[in-house]
Amino acid sequence: MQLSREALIRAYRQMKVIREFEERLHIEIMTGEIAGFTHLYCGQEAVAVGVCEHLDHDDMIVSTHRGHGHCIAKGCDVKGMMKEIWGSAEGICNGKGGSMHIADINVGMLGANGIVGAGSPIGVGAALSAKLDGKGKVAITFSGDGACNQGTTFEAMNMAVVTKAPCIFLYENNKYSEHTGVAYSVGTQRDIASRAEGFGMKVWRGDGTDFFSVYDTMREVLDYVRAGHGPAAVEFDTERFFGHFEGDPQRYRGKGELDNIRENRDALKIFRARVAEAKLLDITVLDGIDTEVLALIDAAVDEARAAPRPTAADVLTDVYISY
Amino acid sequence: MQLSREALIRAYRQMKVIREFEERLHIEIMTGEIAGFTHLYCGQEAVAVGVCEHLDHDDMIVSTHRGHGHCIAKGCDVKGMMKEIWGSAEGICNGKGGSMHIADINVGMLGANGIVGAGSPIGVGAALSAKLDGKGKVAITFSGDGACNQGTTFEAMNMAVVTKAPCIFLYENNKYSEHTGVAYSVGTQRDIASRAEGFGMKVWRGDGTDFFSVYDTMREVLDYVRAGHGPAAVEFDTERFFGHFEGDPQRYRGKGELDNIRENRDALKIFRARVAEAKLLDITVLDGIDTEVLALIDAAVDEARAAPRPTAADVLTDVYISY
Amino acid sequence: MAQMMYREAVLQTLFAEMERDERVVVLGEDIVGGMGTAGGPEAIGGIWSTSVGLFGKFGKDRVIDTPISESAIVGAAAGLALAGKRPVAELMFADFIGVSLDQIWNQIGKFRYMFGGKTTCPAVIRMAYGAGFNAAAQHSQSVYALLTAMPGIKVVMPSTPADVKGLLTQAIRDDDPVIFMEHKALYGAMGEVPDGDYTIPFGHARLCRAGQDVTIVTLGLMVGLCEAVADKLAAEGIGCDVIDLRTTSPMDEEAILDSVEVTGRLVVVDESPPRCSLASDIAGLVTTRAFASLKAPPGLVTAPHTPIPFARELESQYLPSPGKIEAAVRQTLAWR
Amino acid sequence: MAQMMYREAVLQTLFAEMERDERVVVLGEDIVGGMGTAGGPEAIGGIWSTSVGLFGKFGKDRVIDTPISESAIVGAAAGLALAGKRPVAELMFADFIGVSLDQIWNQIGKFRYMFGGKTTCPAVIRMAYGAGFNAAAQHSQSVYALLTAMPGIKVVMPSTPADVKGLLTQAIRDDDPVIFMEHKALYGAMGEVPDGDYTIPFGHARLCRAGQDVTIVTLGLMVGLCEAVADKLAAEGIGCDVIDLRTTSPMDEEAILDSVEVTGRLVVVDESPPRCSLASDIAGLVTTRAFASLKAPPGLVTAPHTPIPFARELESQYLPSPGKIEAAVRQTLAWR
Ligand SMILES: Cc1ncc(C[n+]2csc(CCOP(=O)(O)OP(=O)(O)O)c2C)c(N)n1
Ligand SMILES: Cc1ncc(C[n+]2csc(CCOP(=O)(O)OP(=O)(O)O)c2C)c(N)n1
Ligand SMILES: [Mg+2]
Ligand SMILES: [Mg+2]
Repeated sequence: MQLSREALIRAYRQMKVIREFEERLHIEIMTGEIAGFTHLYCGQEAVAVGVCEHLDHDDMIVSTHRGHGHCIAKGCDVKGMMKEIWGSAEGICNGKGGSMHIADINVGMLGANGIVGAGSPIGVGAALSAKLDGKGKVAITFSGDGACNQGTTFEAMNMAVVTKAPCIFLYENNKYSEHTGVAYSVGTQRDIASRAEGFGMKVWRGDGTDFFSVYDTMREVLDYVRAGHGPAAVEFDTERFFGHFEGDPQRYRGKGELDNIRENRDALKIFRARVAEAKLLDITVLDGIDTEVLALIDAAVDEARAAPRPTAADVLTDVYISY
Repeated sequence: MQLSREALIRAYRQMKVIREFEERLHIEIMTGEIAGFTHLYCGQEAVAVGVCEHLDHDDMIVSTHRGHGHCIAKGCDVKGMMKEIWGSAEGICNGKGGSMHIADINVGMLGANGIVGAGSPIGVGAALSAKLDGKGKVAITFSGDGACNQGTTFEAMNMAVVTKAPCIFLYENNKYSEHTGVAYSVGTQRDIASRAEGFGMKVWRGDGTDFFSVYDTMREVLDYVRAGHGPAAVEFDTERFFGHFEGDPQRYRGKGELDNIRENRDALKIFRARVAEAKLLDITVLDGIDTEVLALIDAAVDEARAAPRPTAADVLTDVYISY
Repeated sequence: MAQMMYREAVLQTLFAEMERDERVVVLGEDIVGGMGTAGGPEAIGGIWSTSVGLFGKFGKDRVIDTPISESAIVGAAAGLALAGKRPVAELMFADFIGVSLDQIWNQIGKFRYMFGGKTTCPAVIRMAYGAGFNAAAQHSQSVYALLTAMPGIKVVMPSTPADVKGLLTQAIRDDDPVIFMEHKALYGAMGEVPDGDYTIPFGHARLCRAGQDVTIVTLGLMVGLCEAVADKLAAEGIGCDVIDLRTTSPMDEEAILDSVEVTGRLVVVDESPPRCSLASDIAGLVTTRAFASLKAPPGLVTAPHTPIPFARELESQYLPSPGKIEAAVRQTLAWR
Repeated sequence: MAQMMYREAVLQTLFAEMERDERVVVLGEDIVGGMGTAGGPEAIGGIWSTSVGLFGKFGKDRVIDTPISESAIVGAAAGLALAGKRPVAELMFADFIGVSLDQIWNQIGKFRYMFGGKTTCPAVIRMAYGAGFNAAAQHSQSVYALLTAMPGIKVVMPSTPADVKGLLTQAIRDDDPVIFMEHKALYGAMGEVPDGDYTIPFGHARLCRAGQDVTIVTLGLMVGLCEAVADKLAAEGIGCDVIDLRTTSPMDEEAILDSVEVTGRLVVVDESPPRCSLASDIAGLVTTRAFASLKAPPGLVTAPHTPIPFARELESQYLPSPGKIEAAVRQTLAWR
């Protein structure tokens, strides 16, 4: 916990932006105004932020269908994202991608992805590029406890080990893939890291609801990978606050499960408690950030709602660079 | 080594048939008479036979591009196979499949396969069928040290664990995938079994040039899987006597490597030595089998050469059952 | 006759066939739903609600919930089929043929031929396809042209609940591998479904509207759009044959050719992009086999050669619409 | 001008582009060959000998030998390209798009569009395709129709060593994803290759033979067969335009349409099965866009709707042959 005051504020702010972005989307989606499939990242904020606070724009990440948190943490424009989800022509992907396809190569965010498991090999490629550049940069691929069963994920791990790619396989174990529990779908029971270890990588584990656990773990992982030891894997135990997609009635949850995780496994509450306990920040500073963030999200929604819509001609552009 | 005299003779005979089938093909292919890509199994005979001697026609196997040995060991008709490789209309697949696509469902041989790694999921399906039937039958998928890097193989292992399918993932580690060494391509270095273990399976290892090692190991593996414990994996250390495909100059081999394995890692020599040492059989019995087998292979080649060729009309049949 | 939704027809047919034939096994992601959770099995029953209740009735060895491993799902179906079972595998979205194509194309579709006609592989692969939900480029595709191009698999595309029942029953009983494509936007469509057991043979198109002036060939979700256009034009005295292909492989070539021989004019309405598409396939068929009858260039109404965009305005522009279909019909009629 | 083999043109172009641009990286199975063996790296240099010597010259970070993991190979190419490199990945056989399709189709081909035109993905995927070696159903396919159907990827099919150089150079420098298809049976073909640096733009067909009577559209290995037929017919006074498409996506529609406007007769020669094929695509194009010019039904010479058989007699029957091409031309000419 050697974080500066600024770093602490930044981290909290990023988590709060993700949280409010999503809480707001959850409400807006119910009105029917937003189209498509939206998967909310709420509950996992500590992971995205605890990871990305270590990175700069030359480090690359590859994300998933549940990508808003990764995008925000890596520095994608929040208003551009909101506009994208609204399908505006001013969205970060001009309204062509939507929630599942947000990307911004300039900040090292190589794309959310609708195909579960597709990101891992892409991360290996990005890592091979970093290796070739020789500047100690890394690529991090985020995967869920469901995605870790896709063949591409396994191939990518072996390929990274063989090519000594500076790739970090980051597993966010939120215990569910859609409506199925990890205890069923991952043969090694709840343990994804041990399987990654079976591929010959060094692995780490951490608490994915605690920013400090993630941040400290990632420092070690990154030191190791940046030093040229090849790939590594890390698994964070985390929680998904909402359904798999918006509209999911979540009948697979246990009684009181959601209340419990909202109460005891809330990354923001935990951050506040730890900061208060260790007297790192005056808690009113965080309250101030909360107000700011809410205003940002309000503005983002207002702007998204008012932003220009794409036109018919836009369908035909952006397939190729040269036609 | 509680094998009866008959069982010993049978095992030796099967290995010898595979050996001579292949040694003969190696010669015939050089004449240009045989079309297509042929991958010879020579050197690995102890594996196919040590496995299949435990099985009956209701146990199923799924094979690879290097499938002749598995086919013969599982009971495919040797003459039909030779005719197939010759491309005759009387071949086991009517000349449509060739070396890489030999199958005979009636004997539980679910197909050689030209796509590396494709067999593993098929084996899981066959195993699920066996599980549903509830008669203690199993499915065995053969894979190489190269195939174990294909995503399908990994998916299949996890799926088998999750569904408790009576599937055995059998890895024949002949140390090469085409022209690449296993030390390079498998991230866990020469060890495939440990990776299978990472998927949550019990694993075994054995010497794939020694019939008795394979046979004894497989007894344990099969007892375990037939008892309903779910899948298992086994890795055999073995040797490939010929090139990857016929025509391969094998420049990747070390000096004296081939002579050494022919001398010290020959399944037939090892079998003879062990049988003689333990006085299990009079060695002249084996000599007699050798003569018989050579005659069988001669006859198979003669018949294949003389067998009727397919005709143009045959191209269009056998796509569907009902058109 | 019962009124039911398209999705209910899927579920009831699976149920009936599983009862009738114990070799029928279903597998796929979340088709039970709730496995390994506090809520327990059957919390869901498939994200399309097409397998609700099967697990409770037929048990875990015949209703197999799988990890997210599409190659292994299709491959397991292949193995089950080779071993004598009648698997019905579900790909949650047709777009996931991308991660499982080898098992469909190089395995299931080729066993029979490669093995000299000595084996069958009666696997059914169900998949939800099509656009209309703003699910963007990776969850909206209509992959039937790609699959139709592949020898050895039959491709079935029901457009009504009644056809779902007849065609899915046939698919499960068929001894050949079948891709069964269900349009996402049709799952909620209601229709009359005949009682009792029936099958619809493959390769027999359905004439939805009859007319003398133009032949409209279409399938899946597009059928309804074409019917609407035909009805509108009928009021003006323009008669359209609307042919619902029902299956694209085998395809009812005779129905198309017979109609064009009468009308001399062809419009194909196809939800996929234009290149090497079903639309061009049919245009090619008609031009080579009914050239003398053809009075005007065929009108091909397809999606453009682009991925599927997200925003509502873009997706609706991307898809064939009644307006575009009508325009194509009028243009064909206006020729010369 | 130098005489060289098709495979040498591949190798020399890779070499030249790797020297010119340090962002060019090649990867694939056994492209170094001998990794992890006593013989050591470069024992092989790719099973098609198209990468011999690259490893020694450019080192392991730019010449990456991979495990048998095609999805990861193509995916790694995707990641390299997004990160600013110019990857050239090799699929040993085109048939292996089965195990890697998602990365080609749903990833590489869609990034630019899905991301609103704000990124490029300049990945080249080379693959050896085609029949002629009795390699049977899983190692002989001509998958260009499937890939042409997919928006977002360009599909290139060189038929001569000179075109290999010009088109592969263009592919590597192109900012869009490119599938580069090399016919196995052409690797040993000799031809003149111009010296120095040149590119051939995509979407520009090559007129190999000129004539007034029939338009023959073809590509890849089939070009030579069509030229031979055209030469034979020329001796009889029958003139054929033989158009080598060079690229199927983008396709030079104008070259085809212009020719058919003159000849009024079309034959397409295509090594793939017939359904949703390039042959039907072109027939559809011509019928919709040059209907008035067309004097006879197009002749489509394709493989049948079957997997590719093994035996010599079967494979040679399966493939288009000069005899079948000639017959198609004569039939088109005889019409009416
Ligand atoms: C290849 C593929 N298969 C299935 C799906 C459907 N799907 C989308 S998300 C998801 C669950 C993913 O679970 P996990 O990896 O744990 O991520 P989480 O949703 O928990 O973030 C599934 C099955 C998909 N999009 N892609
Ligand atoms: C999907 C796929 N990738 C690549 C190949 C080409 N290929 C055929 S065999 C082979 C090597 C396989 O090695 P291994 O699994 O060790 O089997 P072995 O040849 O040693 O029996 C390769 C790369 C293929 N047939 N299929
Ligand atoms: Mg999850
Ligand atoms: Mg091997």
